[in-house]
Amino acid sequence: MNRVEIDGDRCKACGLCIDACNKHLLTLSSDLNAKGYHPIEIHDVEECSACALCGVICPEGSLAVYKEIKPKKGG
Amino acid sequence: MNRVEIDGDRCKACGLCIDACNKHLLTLSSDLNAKGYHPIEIHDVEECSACALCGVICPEGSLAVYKEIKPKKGG
Amino acid sequence: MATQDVVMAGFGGQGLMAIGKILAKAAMEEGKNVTWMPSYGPEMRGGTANCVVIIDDDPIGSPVVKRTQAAVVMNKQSIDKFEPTVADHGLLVINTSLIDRKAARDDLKVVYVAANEIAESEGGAKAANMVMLGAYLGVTGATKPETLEHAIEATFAGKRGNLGDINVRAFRKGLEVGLAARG
Amino acid sequence: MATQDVVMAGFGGQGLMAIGKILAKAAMEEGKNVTWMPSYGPEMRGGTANCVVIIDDDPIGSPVVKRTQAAVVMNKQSIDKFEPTVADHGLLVINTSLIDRKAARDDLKVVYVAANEIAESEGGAKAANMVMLGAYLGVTGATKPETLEHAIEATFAGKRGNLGDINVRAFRKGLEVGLAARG
Amino acid sequence: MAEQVAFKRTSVLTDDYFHYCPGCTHGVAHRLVAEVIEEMGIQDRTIGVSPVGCSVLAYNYLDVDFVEAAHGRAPAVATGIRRTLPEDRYVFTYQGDGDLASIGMAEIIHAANRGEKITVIFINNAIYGMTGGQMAPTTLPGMRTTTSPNGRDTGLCGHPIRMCELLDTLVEPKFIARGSLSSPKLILKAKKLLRQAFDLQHSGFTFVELLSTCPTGWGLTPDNSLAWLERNMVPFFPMEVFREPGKMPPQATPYHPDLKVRDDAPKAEKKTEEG
Amino acid sequence: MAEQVAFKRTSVLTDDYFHYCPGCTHGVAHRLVAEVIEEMGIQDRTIGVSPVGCSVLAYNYLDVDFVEAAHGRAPAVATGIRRTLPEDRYVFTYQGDGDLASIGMAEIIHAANRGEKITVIFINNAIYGMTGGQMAPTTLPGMRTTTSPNGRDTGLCGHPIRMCELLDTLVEPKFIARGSLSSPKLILKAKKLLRQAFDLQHSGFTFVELLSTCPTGWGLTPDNSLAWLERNMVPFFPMEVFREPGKMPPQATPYHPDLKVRDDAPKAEKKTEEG
Amino acid sequence: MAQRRMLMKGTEAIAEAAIRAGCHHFFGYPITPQNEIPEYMSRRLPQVGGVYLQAESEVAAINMLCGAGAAGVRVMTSSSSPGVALMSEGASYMVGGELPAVIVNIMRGGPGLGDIQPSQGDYDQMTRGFGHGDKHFIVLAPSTVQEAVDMMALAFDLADEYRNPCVVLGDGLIGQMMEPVTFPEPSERTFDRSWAATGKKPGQRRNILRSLFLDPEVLEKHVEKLFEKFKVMELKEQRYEAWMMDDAPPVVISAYGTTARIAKSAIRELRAEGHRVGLFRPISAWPFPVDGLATYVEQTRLFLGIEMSMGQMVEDVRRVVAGRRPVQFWGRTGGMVPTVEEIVAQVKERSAALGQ
Amino acid sequence: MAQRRMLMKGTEAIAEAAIRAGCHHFFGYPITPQNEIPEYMSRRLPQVGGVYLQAESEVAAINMLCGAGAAGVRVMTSSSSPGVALMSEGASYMVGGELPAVIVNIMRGGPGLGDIQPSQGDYDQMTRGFGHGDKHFIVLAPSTVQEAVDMMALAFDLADEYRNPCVVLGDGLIGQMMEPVTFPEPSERTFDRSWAATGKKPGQRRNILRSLFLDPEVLEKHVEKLFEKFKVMELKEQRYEAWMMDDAPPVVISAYGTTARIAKSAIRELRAEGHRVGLFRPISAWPFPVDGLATYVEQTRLFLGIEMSMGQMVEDVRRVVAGRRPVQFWGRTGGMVPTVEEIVAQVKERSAALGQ
Ligand SMILES: Cc1ncc(C[n+]2csc(CCOP(=O)(O)OP(=O)(O)O)c2C)c(N)n1
Ligand SMILES: Cc1ncc(C[n+]2csc(CCOP(=O)(O)OP(=O)(O)O)c2C)c(N)n1
Ligand code: SF4
Ligand code: SF4
Ligand code: SF4
Ligand code: SF4
Ligand code: SF4
Ligand code: SF4
Ligand SMILES: [Mg+2]
Ligand SMILES: [Mg+2]
Repeated sequence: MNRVEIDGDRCKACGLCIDACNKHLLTLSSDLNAKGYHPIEIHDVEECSACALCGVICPEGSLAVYKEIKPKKGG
Repeated sequence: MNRVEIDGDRCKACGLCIDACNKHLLTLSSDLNAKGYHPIEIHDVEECSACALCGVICPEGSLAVYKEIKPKKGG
Repeated sequence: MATQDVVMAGFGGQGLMAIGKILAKAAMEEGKNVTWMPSYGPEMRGGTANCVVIIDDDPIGSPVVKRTQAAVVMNKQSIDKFEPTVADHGLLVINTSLIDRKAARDDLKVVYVAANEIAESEGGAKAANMVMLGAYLGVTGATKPETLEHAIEATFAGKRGNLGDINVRAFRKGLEVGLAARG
Repeated sequence: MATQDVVMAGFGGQGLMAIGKILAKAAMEEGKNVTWMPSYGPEMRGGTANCVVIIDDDPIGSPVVKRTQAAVVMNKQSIDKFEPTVADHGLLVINTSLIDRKAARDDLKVVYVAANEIAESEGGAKAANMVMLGAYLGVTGATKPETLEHAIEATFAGKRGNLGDINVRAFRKGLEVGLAARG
Repeated sequence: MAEQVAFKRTSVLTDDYFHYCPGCTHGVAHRLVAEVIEEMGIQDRTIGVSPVGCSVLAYNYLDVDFVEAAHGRAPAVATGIRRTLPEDRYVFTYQGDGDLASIGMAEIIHAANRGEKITVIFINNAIYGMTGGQMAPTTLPGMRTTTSPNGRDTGLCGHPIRMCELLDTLVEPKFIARGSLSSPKLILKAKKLLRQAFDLQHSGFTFVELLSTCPTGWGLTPDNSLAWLERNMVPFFPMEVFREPGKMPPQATPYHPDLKVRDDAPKAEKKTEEG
Repeated sequence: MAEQVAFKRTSVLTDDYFHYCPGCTHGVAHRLVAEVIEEMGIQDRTIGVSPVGCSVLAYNYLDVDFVEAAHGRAPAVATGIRRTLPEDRYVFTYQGDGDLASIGMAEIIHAANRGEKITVIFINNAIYGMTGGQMAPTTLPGMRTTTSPNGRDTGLCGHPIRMCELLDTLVEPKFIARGSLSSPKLILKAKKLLRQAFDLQHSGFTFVELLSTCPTGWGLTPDNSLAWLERNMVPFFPMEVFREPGKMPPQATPYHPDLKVRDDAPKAEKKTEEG
Repeated sequence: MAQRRMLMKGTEAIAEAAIRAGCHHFFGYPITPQNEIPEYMSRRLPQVGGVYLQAESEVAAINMLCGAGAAGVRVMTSSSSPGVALMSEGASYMVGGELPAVIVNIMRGGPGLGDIQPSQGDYDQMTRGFGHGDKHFIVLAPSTVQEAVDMMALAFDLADEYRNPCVVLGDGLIGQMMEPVTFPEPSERTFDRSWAATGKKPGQRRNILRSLFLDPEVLEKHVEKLFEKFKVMELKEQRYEAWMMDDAPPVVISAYGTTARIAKSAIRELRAEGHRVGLFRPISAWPFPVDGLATYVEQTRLFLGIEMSMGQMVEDVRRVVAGRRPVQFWGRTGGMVPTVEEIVAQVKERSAALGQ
Repeated sequence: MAQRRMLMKGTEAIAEAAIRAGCHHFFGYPITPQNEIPEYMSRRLPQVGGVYLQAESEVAAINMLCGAGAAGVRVMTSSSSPGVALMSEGASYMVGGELPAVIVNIMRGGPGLGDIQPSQGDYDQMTRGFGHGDKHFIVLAPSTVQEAVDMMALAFDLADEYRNPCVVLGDGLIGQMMEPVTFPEPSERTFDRSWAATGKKPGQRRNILRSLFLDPEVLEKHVEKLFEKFKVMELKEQRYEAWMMDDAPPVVISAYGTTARIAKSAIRELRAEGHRVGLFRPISAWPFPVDGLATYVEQTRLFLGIEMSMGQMVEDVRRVVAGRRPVQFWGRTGGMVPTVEEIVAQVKERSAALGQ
């Protein structure tokens, strides 16, 4: 399964990653982080394509994206 | 007759008017002016066409050019 | 009541500066000498900002004071920073909506106000600062409530919508809390 | 000979600065203390420029002097300006090629040198300054002529043509005039 | 489970949290610069010059040696560094539009004109972010700022300055391009521009302008800021590669070979006066 | 004998003798400016701003009110005058290439960009005349000066800057042209450019560059200087009218009309920090 | 209406006061902590038919002042420490060219980029080394917002009277603080402007405004003429406040600007505890109130300079006291503001050492 | 060969001495009367593998110095009064960032454009107000060309030792004068450069050179650290010459730079006529040689400051003499040079008034 790692304390809840994700997997959580922001969280992570658009647009560098390496099909 | 008025004390003997005059009427004189330059002088003034090129190029504004108004020919 | 001084502190954006100005303005209208002095921490936006308001019958010397008679705090950082600097037996007004701890000192008069919730109930969480101002005024009586309401109205006059109303209502709610706490 | 000082003055371009430097250099080679101080009038090019050279066995104080022991003048403006500032019974070296008047003071030792003509006869009117330098040296003996010739040669070493030669010859001609005037 | 990194914070960024406002694309620009430095493996040979502007603290985030410049003077500071350190070093400035296009106009033009072997990263957000949203030379016509409260009046203060176009009239620059930070796609493109600039740095002056947002100064939400940038800034500040190898100015070499002033010319006495 | 004036010294020049070196075309430029002022009958409504450079004493020769600027800052000084005096006044600066294109680069670009209603007369003689012939930003490649003793090395200090071309990237200027003072014909043409600039001054920023000689700094005789100018400067600094009515930049209006930042945008708290 | 009390920030009050003093031209460049001045000007000046123009830099701003000053209008700029440093050359030109203008400096912590907190680190820069050559500027240092307001009109009058730029020197505190102010009625004074460059009237002498005098004898005369003015300023424009000085207190604090207010609070506390302490507050930093201070030297046992700097004005105090009494110094720097408590403690400690 | 005497202009000797002191980087902008320095550098530096770069302005030049200083090389600029004024901001940044460099100022007549004749009108600018904020610069003032030569090596050493820019302050006379000089052997001193920004070595701490410290407590600490250095300078770097002072002359002239030489000639004349007069010549204008001067105060009856200015250094003399003795002043300004005759006359007149 692909994976998005969120550094919640860096997140400033700007919401740019929300718009960037074509799969609409990201939302602001109701938690408050140390700086007083509601950091981003991911839901339905199994739908993540690891396209990394969220990571690319995040101004805080709060996101890391990992892609599962599927065992190669025969041939 | 056309006429060129030379303000000898302004002249710095740069010689630019000499080159500018197509009729080659201007030369440096052997006099010394107050600033220690040999000011320009005109010879064969009767050949002057009053083209004013000398006046136009003179950086010191030392020259004035007057054109004789010939009585109009009949007609 | 020779001198009144108070520090009002919270995140940038919570409107602490604004209520400080309103308080100062009201006191001025009552003929007092006042100073309003802002201070922004070295941090960027989101950091803590505060202002000190001094009200006096006499000309005011220092516009900055190390120990204030009162502190109005609207976030965690501010209570941590300003609780210790309140003068002995002074006043601490705490916004419980955003601060989840009690006062640590026991010499202080402490007023707990759920400012955000109260403001929201009056039509706008943005008016939480007015609730705090009301609470402060209720306890201290630094100015007459009417003067202060006037000052609020003047501040929002000409602004779009019924902001003035909402803010006055929020202020009044806070005032009630303050008056009650005054005992 | 404790101190020698001289002002050398003329139009910019006549090479007064250069002969001042050569004199200073020669004196330095003889182990003296020297200063060479240029001064350009407020006028633009074509205006008068001058330099003051001081030669001393002791460390030199002021590099500028109001009254010099000698003046070497190469144009009209310069004689007008510097004749009055020569010290009593001092020396005035006049370039008669460009100055058509005599010295006005009668306490001075005056040397008249047709510097331009002499220089021209030696192969270059540009060396008129060297003639003047020679004349000055002839009268004063400020340095040994040999040291000075060396200094001239060193100055023109590496320059195109036989400029060094011409200048030395011009200098020698001037020297003769000076020695003769010394009497 | 085997996995590969699709995107990760580069190690050339320090662990410090950015001090920028939420949604400000300064952070994106920082990251791109850091990624390029990492990819090129030049962290130990890179010296950054920080400006005065919101990015004044850039040295807190980019983990390379840094020198802080006075407001607008980063290109001069970078020149001082470039001209003294060994040639294998990389020197870059990172400047805002107030810093570079207003007070620092002379310094940027002359550094470009001299062909300083540096990379200039120009963050154009059409406003003075740090000082509270005043008008910048790049502020758009009609745009309100704290010192153009009725919108920039071109009748009084002219149109925005386009720095790429201005620098493109000079002979020396080797790379001039404008990109934008307003979408993931454009961000990836912007990174390519930065990489190209750094790659060409040792051949001459390289310049990358990045259109950037200032949600705070603009009074817009972060997402609206991106949209506003694309709608309003891009038309006036077109994204183009103005200069790159193979795209050099035609006017580079038209001078006459016989340029030497002749030695035998009658030299006037050296000038002595001035005001 | 009846006669008519073919050429006469304009009365807008004072009687003072120029302090310029023999053959220096600063004198020609002065005269042209004076003639234009005379022709337009604006002597009592004209304020000149003199630079620091050989022409620092321009106020001695041009018989109009004058303000002296610090080196390079004439456009700023002219701005101060222009923005305070009644609109019917004419304000011009007269600046050398060191003054305008080196130290004064920021001021000239910004005055042009703001569209200051002034006329800038730019005397480009490719050298610092007044201070004794040092390299200017406009010094030609290979040209020797007292600070480029082996000739300008473009590898070290780049190519000359072309000011007209640079300013022509800006939206506001209404007139930009380059002429030359190297022959009577070109002098007459130069005067036309000056006249056009003054005529257009009240519509916006106007700029006339005049290629000029510096016999002293170049180490050439006056006549050789004219020839040298035409042979070496003109190819690099082409004589052109870059901008005039009917020849305005295509890029003047491409911005999107919807520029106003929305009032209802969530305003972040006013910024408070800076470096 | 001019008499109504209004609650205003120091910066905005300064701007409004300038406009009411007839200054309708502002050229400046943003810098914290004085941005409210240009921002206010950008809103207000168009309303009164004036001109707000954001310069491309402080260098350009001061030169725009040259132009506007030369054209004969009231004009001002404002900035903060590093920005003011960039104005050095232009300011010297203005003195040389005898051009009036008002320059406001709201000081911040230095040197270099420093920080944006209040400071008094530019006393030396403004009173001594602001630009090159022989020259002076009147430097006025307000202590309250009301005083700042009153000072703006005075500053423009002084600039016009002496045809010399005049500096108003505030610290970040006075810039950011709000206080009630009333605006004075505009003064009726008028000034000769026939020297201005506005276009040569036919038949009249031209006006040339310049500082270049290539002949040193002429330049010397010019400088001597300027110094005639400076001498008059030194005679007529010394300003100060002596506070709590009537009972000849043994300890006198010298402080200016906001620091002086803090000192006042400290003195109140000290007096409440029985310590006799007074305050000497220069209002004009240049000309330093030499004569005023001199009258207090004999009666005083100890002078204590307090500044938001490492000790700059205290050198002027030392100059006047001239060794007759000890002059000590205590200050905070880098944007730190002295507190009442600290001053009280300093005074007590030092009085104790004095054997009081 | 280093020992050969050469006849050199002050400006060129300064340039050559800098190169021999290991300064291979020069950034500057032409201005009279110091153009021979950049011109010389443009010829010589390429020969030694160094870099001469003409900056676009003095503002750019000082910031290039920042960069080169930060990169850890010996670097200098030179200029004259108005050009130096433009360096104010950058100079303050260099102090704040602790960046070494040498700044040469060959002063000319001011204020404003003034003229290009010799002057000492920038004493205040260089010793007090050169830029904003709390800061100092060591300022060395040579009196002979040889001393200027020796001072260049010293200036670079001081700059490196204290990591602070160092100023060499000359007047137009010393710049234009030719005198014989010998160049000293280059010193063997080496300085730590590990703080320079040359590229972060793997595993090592980075180097960040800056003057911004947004937290005022941190900035205050930083400034206090700088002032530790300044205190050491005040202890160790006071330099002066006391000339003809052994017989405790009643009249002491204080003068620096070329003016001091002219004073020496005058003193020789005066002594020849039986007037006992001595000279106190500060070699370091900052730190002013307070301790040296103090030792002469008691024995002296009259101090006479002489400067090519309207009286700037004399204020420092007054500060030290502190009212114990009269301190008078006489000077020329605007590019006028005092003559021996004038000084002699001044001294005679004033001694007479003293009842000598
Ligand atoms: C000499 C000087 N002038 C002015 C300032 C104040 N100042 C700090 S940052 C800044 C402008 C910042 O705008 P920009 O360069 O566009 O950067 P941004 O904050 O938008 O990224 C100004 C004017 C200063 N620090 N120094
Ligand atoms: C701030 C400052 N820097 C430098 C100078 C010295 N300076 C006077 S004129 C000049 C350059 C003149 O060159 P340019 O502008 O080309 O005019 P030109 O003499 O060639 O006509 C310089 C550098 C100065 N007066 N002020
Ligand atoms: S990697 Fe792509 S799909 Fe996954 S959360 Fe990020 S933007 Fe959405
Ligand atoms: S883009 Fe980054 S900072 Fe913004 S909400 Fe997403 S994770 Fe948070
Ligand atoms: S007017 Fe023409 S023809 Fe006559 S002298 Fe002049 S250039 Fe020659
Ligand atoms: S052009 Fe003018 S200055 Fe030159 S030689 Fe002719 S008259 Fe004389
Ligand atoms: S003010 Fe603007 S540029 Fe600065 S950090 Fe905030 S959003 Fe970014
Ligand atoms: S130096 Fe050059 S520009 Fe200056 S007056 Fe002489 S020739 Fe003309
Ligand atoms: Mg910006
Ligand atoms: Mg030029």
